Amino acid sequence: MPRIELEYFAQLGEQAGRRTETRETSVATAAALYDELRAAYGFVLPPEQMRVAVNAAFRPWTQGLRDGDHVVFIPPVSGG
Amino acid sequence: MPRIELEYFAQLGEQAGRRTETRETSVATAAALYDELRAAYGFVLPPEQMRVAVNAAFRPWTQGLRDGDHVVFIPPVSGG
Amino acid sequence: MNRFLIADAPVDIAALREALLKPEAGGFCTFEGWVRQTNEGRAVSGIQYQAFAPLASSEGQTILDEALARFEITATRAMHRTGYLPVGDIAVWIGVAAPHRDAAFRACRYIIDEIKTRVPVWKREHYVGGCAEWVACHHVG
Amino acid sequence: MNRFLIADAPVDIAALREALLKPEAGGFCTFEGWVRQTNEGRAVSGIQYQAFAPLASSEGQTILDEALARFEITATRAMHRTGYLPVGDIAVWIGVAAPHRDAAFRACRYIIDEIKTRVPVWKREHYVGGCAEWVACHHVG
Repeated sequence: MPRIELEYFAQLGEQAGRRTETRETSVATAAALYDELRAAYGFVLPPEQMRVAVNAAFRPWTQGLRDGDHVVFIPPVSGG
Repeated sequence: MPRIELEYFAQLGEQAGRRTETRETSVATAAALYDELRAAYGFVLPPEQMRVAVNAAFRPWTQGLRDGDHVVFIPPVSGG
Repeated sequence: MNRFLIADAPVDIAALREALLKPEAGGFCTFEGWVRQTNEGRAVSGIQYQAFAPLASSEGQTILDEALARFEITATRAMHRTGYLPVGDIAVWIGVAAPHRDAAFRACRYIIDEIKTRVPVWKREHYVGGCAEWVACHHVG
Repeated sequence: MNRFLIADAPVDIAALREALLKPEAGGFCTFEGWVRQTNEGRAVSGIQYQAFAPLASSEGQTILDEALARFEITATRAMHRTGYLPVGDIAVWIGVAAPHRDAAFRACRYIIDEIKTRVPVWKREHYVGGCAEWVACHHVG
């Protein structure tokens, strides 16, 4: 199975109880991966309030995932 | 006759050929004083493009003048 | 050189400003975001900023490039801090130099507004008394 | 203490900024006017600023007071130079601290716009090649 590098920020890091993770998964898209993680960690935020980055670039939720991809789900930002 | 302390700025200083002047005059108002100075020095600017300050405060053109008053005619400003 | 800096320690603001001094610029506008002592009525002791640094830097750079394309400006730089900042510290700095002031103001405002909605930085407010929480106050499009 | 300074020598801008650091302020906007190397296509070597200092200072102070009354800001200061300034020097500096950025930007813009129309300061541009002339570019109401 493909191995995905995950990094969690802000409340996602608290809810997952970790900042990084290497996860083996058979899901095909970023959207499906987030669904899998919501089931695993109980993430509160719905995907329509978030964005997704693959290999440090914003991508659509339909983005396919490959072995070794680095994926970050982006909660609403609050910098500035 | 009342003696008025005059101070000239920007192009008025150039046209008058001096920066300050003590002038004896019998004119009753700031407006009349400016007319007198225009006749003396050929000031180009019409009063409607200017303001007048008496004793370092903006005043109306109808302001009366007293002995010892300090008068400045204010050309269009260009600071900032 | 990336003109949008993600910094985990205090930055020399004077050096950022120096880099924007161009003889063709007549107006210079800056915005600084400071850690405030209260937020929505609660006493704040400090704020922890977390950034997804590579994307924050590239998205910030994209925002600066957009400002250069949209407004008649000469140069712009920006900086966002990460880590724990006490009240009064500079969390964000933006500088814009332009031939005329209107473009400098408008571009500076554009950049901070876009940073607040698009750059992946999150703040966790620490309150006087000990508790802390992640803030989710900006809308993400 | 007058918060609008007419200065015949360079001013420590960092000290002006320090005076505005208030823990209740979260946004800080500055505007600086620099001597530009060209104006309307002519190469400028420097600008001489002349002020009617007592009125410039009091009118500047009035403008700052208006900004404090009109906008939700915490504190503001400003400085205008007099004398001969070479290209790149700071002619005017304005700083505004506010709880939120919108008021900081709007007040800063208000202050520079009012300075340019109301404060008795005049500039004489010196051009490369030797000639110089008084500029009468702002309308006076």
